[in-house]
Amino acid sequence: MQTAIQSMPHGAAHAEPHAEPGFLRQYVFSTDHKVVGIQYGLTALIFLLFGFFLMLTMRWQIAHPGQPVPVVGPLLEAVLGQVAKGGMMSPDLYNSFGAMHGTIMVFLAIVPLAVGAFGNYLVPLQIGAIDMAFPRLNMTSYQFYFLGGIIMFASFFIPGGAAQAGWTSYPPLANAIPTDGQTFWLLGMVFLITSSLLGSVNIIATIIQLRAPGMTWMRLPFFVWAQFVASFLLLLAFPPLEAAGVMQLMDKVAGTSFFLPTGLAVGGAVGQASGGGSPLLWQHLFWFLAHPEVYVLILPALGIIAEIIANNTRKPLWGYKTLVYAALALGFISFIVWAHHMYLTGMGTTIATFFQTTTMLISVPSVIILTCLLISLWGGSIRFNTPMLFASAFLPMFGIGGLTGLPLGFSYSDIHLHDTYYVIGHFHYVVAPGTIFALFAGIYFWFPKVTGRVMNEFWGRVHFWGSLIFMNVVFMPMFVQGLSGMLRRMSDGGATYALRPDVHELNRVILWGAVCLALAQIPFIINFFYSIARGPRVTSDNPWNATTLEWQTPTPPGHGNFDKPIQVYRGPYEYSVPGASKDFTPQNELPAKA
Amino acid sequence: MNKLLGLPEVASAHGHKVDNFIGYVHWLMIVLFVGWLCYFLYTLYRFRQSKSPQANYAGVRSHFSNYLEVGVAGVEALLLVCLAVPLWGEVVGKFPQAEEATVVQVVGQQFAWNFRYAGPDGKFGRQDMAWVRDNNLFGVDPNDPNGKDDVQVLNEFHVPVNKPVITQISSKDVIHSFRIVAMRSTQDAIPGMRIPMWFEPTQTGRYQVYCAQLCGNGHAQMSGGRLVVDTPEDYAAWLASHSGASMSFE
Amino acid sequence: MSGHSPGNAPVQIRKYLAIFGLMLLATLMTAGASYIPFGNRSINVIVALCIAGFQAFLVLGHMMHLLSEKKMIYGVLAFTAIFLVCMFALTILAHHDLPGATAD
Amino acid sequence: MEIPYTVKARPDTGLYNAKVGLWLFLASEVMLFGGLFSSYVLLRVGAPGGLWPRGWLNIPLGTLNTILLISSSITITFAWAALKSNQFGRFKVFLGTTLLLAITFLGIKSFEYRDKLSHYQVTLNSGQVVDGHLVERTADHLVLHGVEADSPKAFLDRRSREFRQLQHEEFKLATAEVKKVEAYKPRMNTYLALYWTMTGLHALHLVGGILVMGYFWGPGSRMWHTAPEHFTNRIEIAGLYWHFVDLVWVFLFPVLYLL
Ligand code: HEA
Ligand code: HEA
Ligand code: CUA
Ligand SMILES: [Cu+2]
Repeated sequence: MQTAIQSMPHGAAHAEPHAEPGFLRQYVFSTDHKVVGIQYGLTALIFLLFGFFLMLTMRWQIAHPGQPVPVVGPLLEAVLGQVAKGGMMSPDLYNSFGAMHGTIMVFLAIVPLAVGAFGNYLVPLQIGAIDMAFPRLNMTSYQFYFLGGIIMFASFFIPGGAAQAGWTSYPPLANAIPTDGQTFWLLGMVFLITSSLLGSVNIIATIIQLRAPGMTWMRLPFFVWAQFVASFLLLLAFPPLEAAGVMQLMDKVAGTSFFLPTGLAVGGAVGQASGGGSPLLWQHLFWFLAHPEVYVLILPALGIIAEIIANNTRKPLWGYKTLVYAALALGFISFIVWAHHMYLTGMGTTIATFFQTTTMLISVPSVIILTCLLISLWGGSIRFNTPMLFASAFLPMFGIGGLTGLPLGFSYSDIHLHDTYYVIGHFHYVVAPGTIFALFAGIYFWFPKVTGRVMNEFWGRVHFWGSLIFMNVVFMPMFVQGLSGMLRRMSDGGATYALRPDVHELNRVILWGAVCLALAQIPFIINFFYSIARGPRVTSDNPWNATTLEWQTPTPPGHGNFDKPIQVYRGPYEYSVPGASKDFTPQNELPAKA
Repeated sequence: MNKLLGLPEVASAHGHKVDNFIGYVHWLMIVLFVGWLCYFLYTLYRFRQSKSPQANYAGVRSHFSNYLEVGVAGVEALLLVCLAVPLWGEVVGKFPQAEEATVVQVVGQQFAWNFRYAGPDGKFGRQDMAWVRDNNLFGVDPNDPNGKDDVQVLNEFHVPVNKPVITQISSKDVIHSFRIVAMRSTQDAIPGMRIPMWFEPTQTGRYQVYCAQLCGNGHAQMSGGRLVVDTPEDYAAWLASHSGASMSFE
Repeated sequence: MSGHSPGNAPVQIRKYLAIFGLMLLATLMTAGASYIPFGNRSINVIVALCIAGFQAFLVLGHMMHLLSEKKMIYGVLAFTAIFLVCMFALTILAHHDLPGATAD
Repeated sequence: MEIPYTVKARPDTGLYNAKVGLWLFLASEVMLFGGLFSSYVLLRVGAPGGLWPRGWLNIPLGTLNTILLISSSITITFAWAALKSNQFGRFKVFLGTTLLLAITFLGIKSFEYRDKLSHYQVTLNSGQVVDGHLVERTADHLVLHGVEADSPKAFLDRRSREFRQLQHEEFKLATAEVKKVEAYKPRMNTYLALYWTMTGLHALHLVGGILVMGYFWGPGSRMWHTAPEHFTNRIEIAGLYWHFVDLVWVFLFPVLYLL
């Protein structure tokens, strides 16, 4: 329904092209996909930093249980009061921070950055469209996202603080905690989900409908395919969680028992519940989303990496079609593996066999994608600029993350590894040195197009090496901890369990790794803002000598994107074509003999 | 390999199978990773711009990678079909007979574990959800004579060595996860459900029970649970000394 | 048809009236069937769901013109249907496949 | 600069933008209600003792509402057909009728909701249970019009012969005798929780539809004079959405009212 209204062309604004739109119209309530993309990007980067800050505080606390957190501790006490008494994080606060770190990173930082920012900005450009199919809807989806973010952020300051039941929000715990944080979380999620749904409708419709003449499906850059699949995952996997969110909200505010079984005996509200519900139902609905969601985190990242590798090896991607089919297969299978997060909730042989099989199946397209990317390097002429550094580091980092998914994917080994730091290590390798590296690569790569200026190469390299080294210092020890049995979500860092002391000692190593990782971000942040204002201007619209359409626009692209009508003649990665005059042939360049 | 991975001590019959399996999977991972990494680093080195100024449009022509992919999938399938599935079937499917095992009911609560034994008569008192109260976690019918000699203990529970143990796991309030690392056994404790799990301890000793599922602000402190594996004689003595000491419910 | 309408096919009012009639009939039938004791409640459930399925077919196929829709839409809906079925089937199966099921 | 294919179909896909968008949106709606329906199935199958309320809702009213919604679905099709054959007046009449039908549906629905809110089940200290509508409530007594039984189980299947044989009368209950008073709110049991949540969410969809159709009927209809084809497309889209709302109800009705 929404769609119908929003599809109204924003005619009025364009009718008289000379009237400059006001500041608000241009930057805040803009319907231009590029502005919306930038809004998404900046908001998400701030959340990314905030999510990291939460985790730094937590890491400090668990490396030094029972001691006040320096610098941040007193601040927390001043702002949040009792929960940070004496500058120490109480378990409640630890749980809040943990739950919100997960939520913020996934729903407010990475997805908005990968799909909201990169997708919004690049998809119309890369397919040769003048804007998204539904520009007003696009603006609305950012606004929903922003509101959701505000609600999540505000929940830190309500009495009792933010949600404490993990990003997974398993009931009955989520209901049993007698504060309103969970209610805020659920409300925030409803907004975020709505935003994602609107956004993905828009991206899919844009890709289907607005491809420029000649831009056939098999000429789409891989990035566009990745966005296409990711948007489908959002579109179809999120609604069940929205339904579940509404039900949990009812449990919380209307006293129903969708997820509360008969015979609960927790003090307070839950004890009054009528019962008859099922806690596992929530888990199914949650993971029905959350597994596809992790591929939403990784697919756009793979898309970015593919673009950058093709550009910087100066040769076509190897096995483009295979890549596309693998991405589609990945998307499809990701809907039927979700219960591998639930092996130990009590699962019989039949269902466990089913989910193990699908989990192993899904690793095959991942391996295929990675193999194609690796083989693409062979025979190239590799240019090691900052984007390429991040892109190449992505490959082994994702490899570690993906491979450690295998022992988790077998229910038998999951007995020992479930809910340990091994899991934390597994998925951080895919999302942190994986997706975040891809996003960094993307930022360095497309920065000249967006701002018309270039980021500093030297500081980019400093940022790269710092991040690469310290990401590994942070996450590699987690496998050791996990194998030795150390559990996640421990507000004391596992001190009450009989772990080997050296394993325990690793908490300090991780802490210092994380601190250094934070320091390594400073050159990036300064470089980023400095370059926006003062960076050297690009001399060409296509500084990387790239082939895809976004580089065939003015820099930065104006409203409407292209100067001239676009006609596409060839595939996306025509680099080093034998016999061509230069080593790249843009997609819209007229064929030599017409 | 298991040493290398730093897996903790194991004291149950199937425990080393879990460890070995983890070992096999890690072999696969390491071989793949090292292979890929060597190829990757070599490529980056060999095809850097200064050394290879002209890229090759066609790239790799051989189909080696297809064999590789099929190989990976094959090994995964092998692990799955030959090990993971049957072994899981052993853990969750092939339960020992209740008569030949020590049967213990487990109920998690914030933030401790409760254990209940049938007592000398070998019969649990009748239980029903409707009886569950704050002071009657197992929902035992107070009028059933079978329940009179039941044993109920908090946090520390005993079992005899070399005899299968069946634990019936549930929870009173929120989801916990009953995990004994040394037994390589984990099962979520979910309110409203009673899920069986079994293992066979092969060494006497005291082992820590972990709570592996976030269950509130005391989750990290829910570490007081102990499994004590006794010799059969010690176990019998222990059970007798606790018989009938179950709580009274008014 | 006249100037304004892009008019691919003339809108068939008669057809819609027929569908309307069928829909009403089906509604009355479901309501009616629920009063009939078939002996087993699950038969009632099956009958009701079959009638609802028929109504869904009418609404989707004819009123929403799915029967003559474009390939793209079929694709989207086919995937939706598959995932929906998976969600139903697997959650319910999972609830009935617990450890120890094969024990005794 | 106009976004292409807002009015005319794109040749290779054969669709205009809004139609693609709407079907995508409907796909996600299918998953949304699918999530709720699968919860329904799961909770019902897993209900303790297989006990599930039956006949708690007013079937004639439900049937009436179903008919209203089906009719509104037809009238919006006619509204669209009217635009297709260039009859703006007829369009106004049919869309207006659709709106009226939709509002009547909501009116009846809210009457049913009100009825549930004034419906109580009272457990007495003696174990007797009285179930009925509240007539009066003061500090020291309650007056209910309804039926009485030994256990709430007697009220579970209200289409059974046993239940229909119960005498309806007025009960005056002293507050001192009363152990528990419970209205037919979502919290009472899983069935009511599902009923309120599912129909509530469905009603919200109706409200959204009414707002949009109201706009197209009123101020939005000016567009007919400037961009008739575009306007016709919008009505088609609104119709698709509205049929979907109807479709959901076609399942909700038997599932909640009849089974
Ligand atoms: C982007 C995110 C992402 C990705 C891509 C994946 C990918 C995979 N995940 Fe992961 N996973 C998460 C995010 C992700 N996961 C998160 C967030 C959780 C925890 C949630 C929570 O509990 O809070 C989780 C948890 C999780 C579990 C549950 C563990 C538990 O709780 O006990 C399981 C179990 O099966 C699993 C399996 C897998 C598998 C088999 C893959 C496979 O798809 C991986 C396939 C990939 C490969 C096999 C790699 C191939 C590599 C190469 C070819 C490259 C080599 C290259 C060089 C060396 C240069 N994951
Ligand atoms: C996409 C998801 C994502 C990402 C990126 C991260 C990133 C990180 N995570 Fe997170 N994490 C989760 C998702 C994520 N995490 C989830 C879902 C959980 C489970 C929660 C739960 O238990 O419920 C979790 C839990 C979790 C734990 C376990 C806590 C516990 O169980 O008790 C730990 C412990 O160390 C941790 C650490 C880190 C670290 C050190 C990073 C670092 O990699 C962070 C790196 C960040 C940066 C390097 C910031 C860069 C920012 C900028 C450069 C900003 C620039 C700004 C401008 C230009 C304006 N995470
Ligand atoms: Cu109990 Cu964690
Ligand atoms: Cu997963």
